[in-house]
Amino acid sequence: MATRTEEDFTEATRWRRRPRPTFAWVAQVVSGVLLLVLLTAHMVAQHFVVDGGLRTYADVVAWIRNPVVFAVEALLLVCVTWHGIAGVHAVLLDLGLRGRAERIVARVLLDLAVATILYGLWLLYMLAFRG
Amino acid sequence: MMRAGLRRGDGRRLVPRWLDPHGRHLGTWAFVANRLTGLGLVVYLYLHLVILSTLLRGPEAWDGLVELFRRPVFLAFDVLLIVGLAFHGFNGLRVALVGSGLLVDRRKGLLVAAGILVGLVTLVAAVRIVG
Amino acid sequence: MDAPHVIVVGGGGTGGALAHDLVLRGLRVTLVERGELTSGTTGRHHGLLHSGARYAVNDPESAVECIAENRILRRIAPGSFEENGGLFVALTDEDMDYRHSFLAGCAACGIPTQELNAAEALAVEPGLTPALKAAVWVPDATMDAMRLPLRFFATAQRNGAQLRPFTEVTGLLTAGRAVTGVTLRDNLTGAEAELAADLVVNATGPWCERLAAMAGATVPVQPSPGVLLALVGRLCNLVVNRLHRAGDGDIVVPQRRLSIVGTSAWTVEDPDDLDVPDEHVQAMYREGAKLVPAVASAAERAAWSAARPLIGAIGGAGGGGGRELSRTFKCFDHAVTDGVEGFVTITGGKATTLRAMAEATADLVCAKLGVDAPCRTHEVVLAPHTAYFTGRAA
Amino acid sequence: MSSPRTVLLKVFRYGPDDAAPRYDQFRVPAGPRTTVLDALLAIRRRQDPSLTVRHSCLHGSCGTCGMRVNGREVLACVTRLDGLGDPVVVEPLAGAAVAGDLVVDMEHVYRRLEPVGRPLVRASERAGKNDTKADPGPLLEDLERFEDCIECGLCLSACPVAGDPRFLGPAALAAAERVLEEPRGTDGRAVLGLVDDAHGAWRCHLAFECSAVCPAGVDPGGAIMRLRRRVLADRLPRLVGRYHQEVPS
Repeated sequence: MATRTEEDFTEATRWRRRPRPTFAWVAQVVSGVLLLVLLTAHMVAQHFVVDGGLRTYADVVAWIRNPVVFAVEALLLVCVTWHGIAGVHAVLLDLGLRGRAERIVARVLLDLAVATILYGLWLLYMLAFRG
Repeated sequence: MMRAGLRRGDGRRLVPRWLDPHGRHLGTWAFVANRLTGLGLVVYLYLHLVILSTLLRGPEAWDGLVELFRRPVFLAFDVLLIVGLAFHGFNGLRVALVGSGLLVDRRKGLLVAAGILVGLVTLVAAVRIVG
Repeated sequence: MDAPHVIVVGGGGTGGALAHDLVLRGLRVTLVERGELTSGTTGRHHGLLHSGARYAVNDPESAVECIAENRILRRIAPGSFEENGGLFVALTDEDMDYRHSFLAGCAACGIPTQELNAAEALAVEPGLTPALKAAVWVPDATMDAMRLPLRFFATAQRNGAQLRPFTEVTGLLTAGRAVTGVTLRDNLTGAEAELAADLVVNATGPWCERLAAMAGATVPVQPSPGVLLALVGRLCNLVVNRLHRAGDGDIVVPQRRLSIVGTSAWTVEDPDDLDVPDEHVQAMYREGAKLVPAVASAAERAAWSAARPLIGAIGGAGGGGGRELSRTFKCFDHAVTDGVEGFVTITGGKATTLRAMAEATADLVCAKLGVDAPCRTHEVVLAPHTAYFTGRAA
Repeated sequence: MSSPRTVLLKVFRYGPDDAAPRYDQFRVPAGPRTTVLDALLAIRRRQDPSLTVRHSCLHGSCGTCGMRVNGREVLACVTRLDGLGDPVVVEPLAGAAVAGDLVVDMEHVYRRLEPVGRPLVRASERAGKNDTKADPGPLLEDLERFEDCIECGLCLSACPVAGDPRFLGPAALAAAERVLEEPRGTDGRAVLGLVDDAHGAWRCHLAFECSAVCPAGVDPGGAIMRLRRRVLADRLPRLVGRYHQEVPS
């Protein structure tokens, strides 16, 4: 193995224990491409076809009850949250986040992403079944 | 070719590392724009969730809010959101392709294509929103 | 008893090889260079690892030195050369006549050659002019003018030599008629300092007269600049020489995606402020295009001049264009020539013979300092040039 | 010969004993062929000998005189003053330890390049014609030449990410791609392990500033993209559970 001499590289190789770095890029690309599709669907379905662009309360609830729409919105929520939070992490890396602070922030971001997804799904559920 | 024990200093002026605007090329501006739009969209994600939460407070609150958002200032904001979304999307697609080693020699063309698509989408959306 | 301390003045190829040689022989070495290492004549040459063929007829002494060093350098610095070889190309009948004495000269100096007819030459080097009459293949090679000497510096540094670039010698410390050290100025901070030594070696190339004068000594060296022209595009893969008695613009050397056309010759007194005469640049284009037609239309990357330290009696026989002076190197023990102890000058020679120049100088230095240690630089494989930077940090 | 036009140079100064960097101004003669390096050496000889500059080959082939001129990473020896306007701002490379004025310590370039272990010499493309593999003809088995990269550090200074010492950087990543394209005896698997890293090939954000400033025609940005494709092709099968796949050496 080409050994590294500088301390900075050894810190970099600690990434080894995390999911292989290729996964991070693949996840970003897959979520990104999915978003292109899902967001287009969302924008057209939620705003474009509606005159005035915004639905009233009753229309929203009726629309969310449709299982296909529910699924699309849920998947959109997951993809946008993962893609967005991963992006924020990349930006923080470039601002010099390193060492222990970086691992803590990565942990916090992961929790934030999970919380966002759960809240979104709960909101969808409440609208669809308790609206 | 230097002696050990150098004075650690950075030849930069007082500008954060990746923001020095002097002598930069198109690619760097696409990168900066991609990053700014990305951060903007993450902020909007949480703003959007907050707004959608008013749906839980029943029809009056939500329909009142919808009326508010029909005001021109919010419509203008929507157009801005579309521009950011379109740019991040199409530029992101370019980055996904080229960044995975595909169409690497046509990256300049892809950037131009992304720019055109962003223009088109913004035009269509603006007409739809303002119209 | 502590090992003797030698100061080597001059961070060119010769200085680097000398520091490497002396440290291997157990001496303590400090090398000082007023600018960046190889920023003098060494870094500016076209990068030819000479086979000696060019000098086989009129300077056999240089030729034999070159072919011997050509083989040694390939052994001690593996991976640092483009080993495609060189072609001596005959364009005119006069060239064809010269071919016979050229081949005889090469054979006499032990330089392997291979005769090619026009078709064979064009097959291996399509960049050549189709109008060539014949060609002779010789074991030329190309090196990186900075990175090869840097391997000597890297190895010397790893073995304990103190290398101090950006440190300029402002004067010599003397005790009576003996040199006992140097006064230095750190060009980064401006700080002045003194450094004692058992012996000071003057390896400053075309500037050696100026340093020798500080000790009241003289060196018969004639700085002889030559213009070199770098063109955009790798116009040939092999080194292309004109098969004739030495003249202007008679070599084209490939360097990555550039091609270097050289060289010309005139003489100056001050090797610092060299200008680049435009007529010499035009001569490079004209003569180079005869060998490799693409030269005529290639874009210019840069044109510069480098001062060669030619040895010759000052105002002596070779007062002409500086090309007649011998290209071999010479070591001057100023105790003998000027009655100045502790001061030696090494100058003349070529980029290819940096190791041999160092060996001769180290032998003299060790003899003067009573150090009995044989030279091993022809066997020791050199560290990679990258070690110069990272070796220091480890 | 030329009108004795002069140009004002604003030069970055920062010696080891200086408390803080400053800019000195020098007026220099500027002929049609005068390069930034010519001007700096003229200042050193005639106006301020303490100005320290690095150079060696004077024709853009060694990589020692890299610096920023008007904010743009260039080799000073092949950058002409003509057309750079007035004043011309000259600064050292960014993201590196400044040894003195315009001279930076190049250790940060070589620290990244060395683990890759790229050989200095590669197979040569056809001279001149289309760049197919050189046909050595009767004489030589293989025509060779030096790798294009002259280790000048311009790409590391231009890259928006390479200020971070963890990032392997464009030069080393491009060298890694060259090793994998033409191993010549180096261990491909080791290099793949080195670059498949959050601070290796995956840290690049495709600004392609490195390819814009590279004076040696390496196109490091393009090389990084090809490298990422190679890593994907090697890693993806294992991401989905396929067994270890040998790297074609």
